[in-house]
Amino acid sequence: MALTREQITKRAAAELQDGYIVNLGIGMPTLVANHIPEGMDVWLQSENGLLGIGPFPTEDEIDADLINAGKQTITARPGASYFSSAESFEMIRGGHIDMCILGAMEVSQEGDIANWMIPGKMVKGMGGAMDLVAGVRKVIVTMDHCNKKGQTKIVTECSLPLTGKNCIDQIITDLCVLKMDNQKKRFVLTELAPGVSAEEVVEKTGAEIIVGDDVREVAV
Amino acid sequence: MALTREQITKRAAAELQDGYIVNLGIGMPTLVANHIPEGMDVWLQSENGLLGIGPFPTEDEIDADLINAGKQTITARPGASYFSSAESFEMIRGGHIDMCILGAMEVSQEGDIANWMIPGKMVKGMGGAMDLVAGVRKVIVTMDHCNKKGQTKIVTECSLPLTGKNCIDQIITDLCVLKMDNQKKRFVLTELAPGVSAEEVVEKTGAEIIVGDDVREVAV
Amino acid sequence: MADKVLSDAVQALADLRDRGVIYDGMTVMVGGFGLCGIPEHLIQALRDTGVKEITCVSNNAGVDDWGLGLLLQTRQIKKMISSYVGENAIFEKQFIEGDLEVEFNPQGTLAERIRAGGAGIPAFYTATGYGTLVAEGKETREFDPPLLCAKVNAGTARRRPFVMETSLYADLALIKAHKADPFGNLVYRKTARNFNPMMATAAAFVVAEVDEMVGVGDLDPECIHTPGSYVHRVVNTVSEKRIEQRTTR
Amino acid sequence: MADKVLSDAVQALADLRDRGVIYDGMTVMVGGFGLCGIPEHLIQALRDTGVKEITCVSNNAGVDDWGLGLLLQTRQIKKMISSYVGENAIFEKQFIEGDLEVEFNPQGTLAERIRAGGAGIPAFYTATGYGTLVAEGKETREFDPPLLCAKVNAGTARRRPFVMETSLYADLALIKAHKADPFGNLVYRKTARNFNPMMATAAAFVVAEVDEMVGVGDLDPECIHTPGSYVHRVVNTVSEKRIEQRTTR
Repeated sequence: MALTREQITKRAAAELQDGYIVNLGIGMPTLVANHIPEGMDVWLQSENGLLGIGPFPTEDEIDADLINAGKQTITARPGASYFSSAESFEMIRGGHIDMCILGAMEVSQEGDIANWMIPGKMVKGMGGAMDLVAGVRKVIVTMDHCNKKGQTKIVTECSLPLTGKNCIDQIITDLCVLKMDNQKKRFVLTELAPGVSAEEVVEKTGAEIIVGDDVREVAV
Repeated sequence: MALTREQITKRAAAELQDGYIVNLGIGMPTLVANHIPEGMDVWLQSENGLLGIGPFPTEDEIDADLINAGKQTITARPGASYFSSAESFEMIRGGHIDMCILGAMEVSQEGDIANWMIPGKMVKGMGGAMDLVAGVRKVIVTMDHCNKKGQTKIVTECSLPLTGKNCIDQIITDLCVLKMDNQKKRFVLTELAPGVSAEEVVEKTGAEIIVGDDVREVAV
Repeated sequence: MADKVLSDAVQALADLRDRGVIYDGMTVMVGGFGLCGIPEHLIQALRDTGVKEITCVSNNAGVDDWGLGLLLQTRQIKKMISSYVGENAIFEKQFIEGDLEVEFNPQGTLAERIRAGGAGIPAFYTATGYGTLVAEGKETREFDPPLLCAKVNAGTARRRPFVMETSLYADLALIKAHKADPFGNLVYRKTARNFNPMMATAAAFVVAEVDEMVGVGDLDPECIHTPGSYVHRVVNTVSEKRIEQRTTR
Repeated sequence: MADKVLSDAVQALADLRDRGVIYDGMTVMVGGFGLCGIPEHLIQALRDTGVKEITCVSNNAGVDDWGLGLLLQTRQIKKMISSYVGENAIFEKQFIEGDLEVEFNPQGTLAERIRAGGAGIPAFYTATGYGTLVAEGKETREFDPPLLCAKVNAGTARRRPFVMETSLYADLALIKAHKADPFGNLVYRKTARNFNPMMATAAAFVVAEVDEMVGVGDLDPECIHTPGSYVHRVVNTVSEKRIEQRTTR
């Protein structure tokens, strides 16, 4: 049985570690904030210039000068700091963010990612995505394994224009968890959704992947 | 009659304009601060991270955390701001300082300057001098026309290792004022110390210079 | 001291055409992220100068009827240099019809190009965009990533090629800050800071609009985000501060 | 939250050899300008680890009996990367006798190389040092100076070649700040800020000594000079703060 969005998000949250500095992409990745394990101290960075995102504001707390990268009103937690966009991307580009979680349209077998433009459609821009995939220490993609037409999103080579090359460390889909093996330059299947078989994943993946020796069931 | 150090300093101060952001080198240039014309607002930058140097402190005001680039204790004026060395040199390198005044060992006819090392002697380092001559909009050298042995310090080509190439806009010596003509790439003699002749300056200058059409006496 | 404080946004730009700062074909930097921290009044004042063929450096392009959307309505912008422009139908129409040129930059590259312009750095290398459309036509070369120089990072830092990016510099920067003093020292507020501080260093002429004017010496010298030396003019305005995504708990 | 606050400077470095941060031949960045804003206690604690063959990035080299002079006395430094080292007889002796390697960097280039290391920029171009010894062996190339891109600056900005400089990154940075909270957010004081903020971004492990500890949330989030994410450990110390040139009115 395929994982729900909620379950994918929860599995992604299991990658967090105490003290981690994390950037969450717009959409599904944002929800990871709801699953930070009790007692674990994780600091969320917003690339528009904040370290230490707090919960969404109450009606009274809403402040037009305090938004996240998705332009939503937010709050800041005690110990937070504000800085410029240049300083924010020093932090990102310089390797000072431990982990980011992003959505994707395609991921290639060597860890390339495409998630910013579809030729022929209106291009809105890449925002901070190219900097994040190039600079963050561990880059995780959360997405459905196949698109709405049932076509695989994990491919030999991306057909869409790239956001970054060789930069994805881990993919969490509704079917499985794949981890990049930096020596072999291929993703290794490490976890399966309940009731999903390795054969099914291989069949639904348009790329060369390695089935790990010890494939477990995703704990959700 | 050659100008005194005091008079050279005063002449240099006449180059200041209202609202100027200025960096003064260690030694004689520092004294220019004493000759800022009444009512003129000049902001002094210290490359170790301060815009808005104030007067030297009283005994009670001395603060080990507040020094200038010469490591002297100073004060900050109202409206001053502190910043990092990186931000300080953004200001210098980026062309945001209107003027700096420096000493020199040699200046060449094309405006090269040497003021940081003498081969065979202990090298102490260039500090911020190379950044200042490369980045500041108007670079003025104040120095004696000749060294203690009576040899000219304005030369065809510097014999000492350079601090910067083609970067000096004006020289104020005990004998005269020379201004760089950027088209002709030569200094033009524009002012003479009282009682000093153009011939004497030409004779005591080991470089090709242009005697201006309208050479005046230095007003000191 | 030269008085930098003007009565309103229109006055702040009034003589800039005569001074050669505003001209058809000029480059303008405009602070803000979305509608957060944008110089609302200065954008309108720039529109009212009637200047045409603007190249505009700004992370976003406003919405249809606010922010830079106002300059798009009047077709005064020839080219945008931005990282994301998703919220604007006028933009989309002009872009698709080929009336508007757009250069997309990764957000961090855009921020760094502006910062480099202000810092006298004509070009720098970044891993961002390597192997993508962004790197096309640009020099790429291999370096050790800075992180690799520390032994404890060995193996964790990705060795890869870098792309050369050049700096950005403008004729005019329009800045939104929270407080200013008469020297032009600026303090920003929360995430309204965003692109404003770098832009204040990367233009020949810098005008800021602020929520509040204070006296010289009233700002803490340890916490001045933009030293007054970068700022040519300041106006005190009352901002509307529109919100794009009103999200509550 | 992982506790970053340690009881003293010796404790703060105690296990760093085991963790691979401190090793013979390591690179250390040490904040300060002259004796202003130097991490006095951490320098002594580093000396007491007995580590040898250090490459030390620091604007200056202390004086004979204080600051980095203490590490020179014990000959633990193999190489200095600095802009000015004028106040130190031990330094002079070791340098002249060839026991100490020195790489002089222009001060602004040094600051920018460190900042670049922290910002993931492997190399950049600067006009500083072109045509001097500093540029020898380095790539030079022509660019339009950023300023030239604004019409009103035409003629005032000097067109000239630029020198490529690479970034600096260290195994360990020793930082002096004024205040810290338990997350490691730092605030500096007056000109004691100097090289400290960039160094705090450009090392695999960052330890700060501070005059005062405050609680989480006690520092103004608009005025945090170094976000806590950069800082691994903090110790509260009482600094001597020696003065080199006591000048009064």
